[in-house]
Amino acid sequence: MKIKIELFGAARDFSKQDYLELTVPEPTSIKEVRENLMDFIQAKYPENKNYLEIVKRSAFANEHNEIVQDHYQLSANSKLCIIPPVGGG
Amino acid sequence: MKIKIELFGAARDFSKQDYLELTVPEPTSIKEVRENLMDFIQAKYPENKNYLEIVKRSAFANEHNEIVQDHYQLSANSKLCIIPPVGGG
Amino acid sequence: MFHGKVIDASKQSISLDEAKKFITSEQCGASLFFIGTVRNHNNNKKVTGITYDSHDAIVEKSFKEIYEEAIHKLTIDHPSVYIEHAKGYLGLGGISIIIAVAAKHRSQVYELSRYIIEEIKKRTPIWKKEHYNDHQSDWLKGNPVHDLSK
Amino acid sequence: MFHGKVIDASKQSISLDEAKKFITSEQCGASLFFIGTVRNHNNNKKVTGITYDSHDAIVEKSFKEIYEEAIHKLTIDHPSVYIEHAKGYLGLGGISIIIAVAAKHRSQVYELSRYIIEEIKKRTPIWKKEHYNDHQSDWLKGNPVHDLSK
Repeated sequence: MKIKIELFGAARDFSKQDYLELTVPEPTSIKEVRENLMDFIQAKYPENKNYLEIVKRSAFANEHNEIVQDHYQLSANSKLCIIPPVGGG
Repeated sequence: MKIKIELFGAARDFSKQDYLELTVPEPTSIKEVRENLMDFIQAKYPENKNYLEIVKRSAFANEHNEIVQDHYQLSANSKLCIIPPVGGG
Repeated sequence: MFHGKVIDASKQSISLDEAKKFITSEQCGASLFFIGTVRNHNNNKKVTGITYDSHDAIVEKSFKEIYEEAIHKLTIDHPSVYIEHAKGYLGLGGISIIIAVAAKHRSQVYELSRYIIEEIKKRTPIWKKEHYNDHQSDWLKGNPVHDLSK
Repeated sequence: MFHGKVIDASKQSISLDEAKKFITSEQCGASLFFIGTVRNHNNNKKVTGITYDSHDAIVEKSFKEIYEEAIHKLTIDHPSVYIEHAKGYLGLGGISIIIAVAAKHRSQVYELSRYIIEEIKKRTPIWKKEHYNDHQSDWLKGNPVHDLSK
């Protein structure tokens, strides 16, 4: 199934668009999304260790604007946001 | 000799003017001024313990806007300010 | 009283006066306004401006949560809180954040204001991209919201 | 940068904007504005206003001393401080004091601002006479500047 990940902060550099689409097995969890995303990054930007680090240190939010944990299950057409380490003010 | 004491804060209630004039022996010190002022207050407002308390807890400043201590010596025509306990903000 | 909002810097700017009007109350003896501004140096680089990115919905939700936590944890009489954070590009001196608080006593406004800014730094999804005088730019490192790599 | 002044409330009012203009600098990332206002209750009495008395010369001297002490004791990058205190009558909500500070980092402005207000309360010769809705009024108790009765 496909899921859409909206990009924020440093993760915006992952794409020229403001989201990524990943194809993941159904059902899938945040943990698997993260692994899938890291594979994607490694394939697309093999030289960029920093991007991988960002994915490792990011949280994810669901459509209800809740931060969701590794075990959180996704259904088809789920939308996520990637929340890299924050620092406003 | 005469000295003039400018009144501030709660000590303004000691007089309808904004200062008091006291006759004190020459030379004199802040310690003696305080005692003299307490005698004056006790004579003028025998019922008012609060006024005495204010004098006890007050500091004095000289013409150079310095807080002066008990042993500080005054000359004729010295001007002082009485500085009751403060609380701005 | 609470107000928390993300402000699009291309359309509006953060106003100290608006914040003051919102929090002013005759029950309160103390007000405190924290303002964050874009400064001209960071990590020995000459900064020319910052672009702020924001997940608006989560940002505004987090402002509300932080406010509620703060007044629950701290003892504040008549709290009033106004928080705004800019998104988009700001040049030098531009106001990125305002946290305005009013309460009965001065110790309360200092505690409340500090609590709010520290929590925002820790967990509100806002990101900074600094622009330098050599035309380079960098996303600043931040705090993981939930460190899931552990 | 330092500004410290007593303001005659019958002629002028304390302005947040003026303070902001004074302390603003592109070297500073943080500003903090403390404002004290006349509130409608104190010690279970309904307050209608406060008259502030001041020894202007010593007040302004003490503002300067407190500023110099603060930047000596604390570690503050690019400190900028603006202090004004009203004298005379202020009605409810009137601004009695502003302490505006700017510095490089946020922790610095919180420390600096708090240090200044606490020292002013302790030793700056300003006095408050509260007016109540029963037309009575009272000088508030304060802190002895030097407790010479010991």
